[in-house]
Amino acid sequence: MGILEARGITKRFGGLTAVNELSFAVDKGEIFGIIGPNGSGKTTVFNMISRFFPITAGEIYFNDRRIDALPAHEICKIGIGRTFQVVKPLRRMTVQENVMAGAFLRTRNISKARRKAKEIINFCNLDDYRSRAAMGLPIPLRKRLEIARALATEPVLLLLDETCAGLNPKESEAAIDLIRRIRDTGVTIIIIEHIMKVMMGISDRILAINFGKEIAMGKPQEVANHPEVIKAYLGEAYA
Amino acid sequence: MLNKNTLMTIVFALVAVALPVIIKAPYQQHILILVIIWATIGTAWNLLSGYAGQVSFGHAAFFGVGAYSAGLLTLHYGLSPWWGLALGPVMAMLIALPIGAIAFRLRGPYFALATLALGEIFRLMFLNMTGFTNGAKGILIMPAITSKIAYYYIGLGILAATLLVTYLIVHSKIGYYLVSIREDQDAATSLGIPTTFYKNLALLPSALFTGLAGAFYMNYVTFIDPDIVFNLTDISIMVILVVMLGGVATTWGPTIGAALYIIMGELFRTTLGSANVLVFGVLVCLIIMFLPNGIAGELDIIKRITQRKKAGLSGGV
Amino acid sequence: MKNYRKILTVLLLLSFLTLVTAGCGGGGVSSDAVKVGVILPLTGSEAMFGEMEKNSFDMAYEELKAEGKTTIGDKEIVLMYEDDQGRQDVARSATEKLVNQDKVAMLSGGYSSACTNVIAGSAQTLNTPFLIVTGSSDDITKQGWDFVFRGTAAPASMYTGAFWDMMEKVVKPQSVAIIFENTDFGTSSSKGFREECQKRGINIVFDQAYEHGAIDFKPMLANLRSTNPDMIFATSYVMDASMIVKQMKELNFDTKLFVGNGAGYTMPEFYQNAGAASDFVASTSLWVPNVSWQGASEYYEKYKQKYGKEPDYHGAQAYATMYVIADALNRAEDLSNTGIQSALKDTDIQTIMGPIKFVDWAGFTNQNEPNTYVVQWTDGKLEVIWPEEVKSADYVYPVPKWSER
Amino acid sequence: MEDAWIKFGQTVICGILLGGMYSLIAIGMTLIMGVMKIVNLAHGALVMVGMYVVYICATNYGIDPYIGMFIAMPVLFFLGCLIQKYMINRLVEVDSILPENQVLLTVGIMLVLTEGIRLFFKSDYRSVVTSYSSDTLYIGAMSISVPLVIGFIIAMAFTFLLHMFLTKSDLGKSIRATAQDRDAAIFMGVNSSKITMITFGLGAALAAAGGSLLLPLFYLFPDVGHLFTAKSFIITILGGLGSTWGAAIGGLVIGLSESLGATYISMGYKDVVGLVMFILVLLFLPGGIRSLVKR
Repeated sequence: MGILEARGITKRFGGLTAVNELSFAVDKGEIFGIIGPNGSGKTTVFNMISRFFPITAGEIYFNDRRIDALPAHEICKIGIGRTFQVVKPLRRMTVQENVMAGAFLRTRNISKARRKAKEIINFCNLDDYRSRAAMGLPIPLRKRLEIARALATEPVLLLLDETCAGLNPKESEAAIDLIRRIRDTGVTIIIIEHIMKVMMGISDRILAINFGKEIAMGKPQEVANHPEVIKAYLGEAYA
Repeated sequence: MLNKNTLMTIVFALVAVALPVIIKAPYQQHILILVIIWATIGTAWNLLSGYAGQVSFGHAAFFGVGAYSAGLLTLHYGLSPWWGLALGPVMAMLIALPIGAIAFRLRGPYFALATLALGEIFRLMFLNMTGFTNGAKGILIMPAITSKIAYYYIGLGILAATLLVTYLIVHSKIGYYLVSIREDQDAATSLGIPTTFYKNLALLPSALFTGLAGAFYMNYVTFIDPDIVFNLTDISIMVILVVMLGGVATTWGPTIGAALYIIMGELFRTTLGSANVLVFGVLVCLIIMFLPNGIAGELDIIKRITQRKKAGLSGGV
Repeated sequence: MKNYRKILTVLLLLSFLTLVTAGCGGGGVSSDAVKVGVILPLTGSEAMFGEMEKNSFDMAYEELKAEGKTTIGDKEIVLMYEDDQGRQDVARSATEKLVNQDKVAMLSGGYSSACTNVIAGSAQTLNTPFLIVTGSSDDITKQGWDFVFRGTAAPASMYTGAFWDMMEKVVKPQSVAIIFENTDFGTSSSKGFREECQKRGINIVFDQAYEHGAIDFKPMLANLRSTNPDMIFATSYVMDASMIVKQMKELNFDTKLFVGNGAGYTMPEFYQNAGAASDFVASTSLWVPNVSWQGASEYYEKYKQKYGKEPDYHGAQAYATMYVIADALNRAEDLSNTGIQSALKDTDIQTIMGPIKFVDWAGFTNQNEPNTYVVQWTDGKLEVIWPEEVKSADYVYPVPKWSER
Repeated sequence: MEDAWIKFGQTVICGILLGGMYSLIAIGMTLIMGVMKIVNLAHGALVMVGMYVVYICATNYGIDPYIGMFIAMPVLFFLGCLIQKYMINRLVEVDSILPENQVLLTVGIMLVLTEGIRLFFKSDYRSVVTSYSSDTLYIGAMSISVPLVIGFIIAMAFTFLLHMFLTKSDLGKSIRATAQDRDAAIFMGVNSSKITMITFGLGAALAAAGGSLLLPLFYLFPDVGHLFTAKSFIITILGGLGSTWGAAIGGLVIGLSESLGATYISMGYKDVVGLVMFILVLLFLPGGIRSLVKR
């Protein structure tokens, strides 16, 4: 049985259907990738799982519990953490305070939260920046901060939205390493990525979508060679 | 564990307690009492708007309801207006609930506009419900205490309570959550923070202490009418100016701002003649353009630049 | 950018420190003066009246000086003006400053009822005599405050004294409509009128407050017209007053008599703005330039000449008040607060507002019994029509219909 | 029965005509709020300054208010540009904890304008009396003020012209692009600081026009602006941010509801009606009237 299961989830904005009857199940402990061209509805799927807006139709189950009617902040509480494609650091707070804000989900005690934050900052290799304000950090560090903050909420399932976008190969490498290490602690990960190469390297399974619909699903190699995926990514001529 | 901050606080407190002994002239004492009242409202506003980032343009509603609680007790039941210090904060919190329920559905400038409109609605209601509130005629009471020193220490107690409660809230988990909400509401939600709940957690004490200040104001100034205590420019906007002048999201900022605002206002009024409000307006523009986070806020930044030291907590916590 | 900020911060902090130290010093007080503190709105939206009253104070002071009445023994009377900005917390500060820092012998001024309330309350607790110029809320002289005196201003509910006499003898309305601005003056004066109507069994067919500053009164007026009252009693400030009568004209709304309650309906600006619509509008009044009291028209002419503007009763109040002050200070046995208080209590003086005496009556303390008049506009001139013995013209009642003018 | 209909008719006519004037003032604000996303509490003060310009023209040079309007508009356009360029635009560089500090800046500007005018003109009430100030048309027993009708027509004409300008001209299109997505507009080569400056100027000029149209039938004093600031907000939100026609219709709705409120509830509660509508719209129709049309 999967840790997260989506059954026929659909999202419409006015007349536009962003996600259309999508179904998938994520297994415990795996890294599950979602790929698709720009505007294919990837981030919308995340927003539906994390309840940033109500879903139009369908059902979402987390550990066999139906979660698509929970308020947004409850989602984090039950163990689903997320990051944002356009990073949203708490700008005027330091790196440590950012992570502490996450840690407070599981404790009310300040020193406990601080200790927890230190651990995670260390885990994410952010020690040198601990008392820097988030607004002054360069993009790669902000992305890492975003992950650290989500980790502080002690998620069972982590939703990572384009963690490697805009990073150079070396930074990408570091990010992938971090994601692997997170998985090794037992956290299940769903990752959205635009860059196929990144996804191929780390995903256990990949779901490819276009226009909000599933076009392929399976092992990375299978998906990469799927004609529909090639068509979606490279255009008709290459199909 | 006597660090610099606690030392500062102790010095501040000693000075505050000793002030009326040093300054004996009743006029100066009167100015000090006004400073205390504004510092209280400012500190209360700062919790909701400075820390939690929900900029309220309607704090006059809480202030006015607090003041009227005291006034109406006297008017209808002949009770001492001092009972208002108990009733005022409660009433202010009671009206804060529906105000929060309405305004917290909105964000940013829309929130600001909604609170502005709600504040005005309260003014017009109190103006028109003449049977209950005496309408524009206002309520006049005879003060039971005439000594300035008594008012000073009562006011100081209120301010100290406000500062203490605000400090405790801000330096707890709630404080971190409030600042998170201010910095990015979506990120806060993604961290499992029930934003509306925490906004209310900031609003209620904010309303409480503003109401308390209102009730105290009624006791001290002895006359209120709706156009005064529910005034948009003279209360709601002035409190924002006080905090912005002193320092947004800082512990002492509102108090510094209130002292500056009241003393400067008085000085301008007595020396500049009919140009006094004009000069004040020019000053407001200059402060916002060059000291956008207020004196205390900018001092922090300046200190950080000059010392190049890793300052502890940023942006308020 | 950063430099600016640093400099500004330092400057602000420095100025703050100087302010605090300067504030603690207290002003040097010269002892050869009798200081009279005058608190008026010199800025803010009421400044136009504050200005007029200040000018009138100065004018009266100069006249008194020429007569040698501003020197008492070897001490000179000095007027110290303070601005209350029309805000009552500022009025409180001004009172505190005048009494405690400048050590004034007595206080005067007070324009809006709100500010006057606060000044009066503080003056009473500070045991300093306070002579009110304009503030007219009934409550102020109903508190039993023995340091508070009101001479030139009538309690708001008493503006109608002469008018009730005329009502009984001439108008005899079956039904009246009441409209008023929802300010202190509007609310208290219409309350007085309403109670009087009920007592006399006059039917009130319409009774509504409005927020001042409206552009369009027609909806209210159209509504009012459908109740078809014999007479309308309105309390408004000057510009609302002219908007109301202008729009009544536009609506062709005929009524037998339109009576304003002092304030806006007697001011020069009312006629300037309302033009022909002001014709036959009657009003209660405390004073008009052509009233028969000695010095009234001279004051009017002199003020007009000196300041290039027409004064109204507010100016006359201030002018007369200055005479009352000088009179009391000259008679006072000593210039202590109680000395001035008892001198004020013994006042019996003729002014351009009529005789002034501070007596206790009908629940009031130290309240002059006001002389009130009914006036009516004819061709841009304000004529006294009641009481009959001081009238300058005959009343017109019922007034001609708009279509017949 | 007859009477009741006359009363109703009179109320509706007054409401619509007055609403037209409100619209013009509010369109200036909707433009500023729409493009710059700022809450401009100095808007009423700009209306007031415009009225004083017309007043000076009328009393010192005998220029008819409707012509004076064409002097006031460029003056206010210039003033608006200066305010935007040297004051509000500065705040972009300033790092403030609360973005609402720009609202406070507009409060400061309002104070400076109001008190500056008061220093020169005192608090005296002033009015421009023209030969046609109290001309009246009659439809049956209902009266219609002529200056109000002229004002209404001019206001609607301006609304139309502005709409054409925004939809047809290049500059207008740039303004609309900036309003929709500032970053995208900058990306596409729009000079955003120039656009915002022109927008603020335009908004100020329209405010002046609205004030000028009211002058023949209203009066003026330094605080007169307060009356208009709150109304413009309500209308702007009601009509939908940045929507010209939304503001026009919003103005009419507010005019009408105030009128009806004054007749059938009480004139003291007239303003409450507007404010309650404002909050209801904020809560239940966040896009304003525009969102109803563009479904």
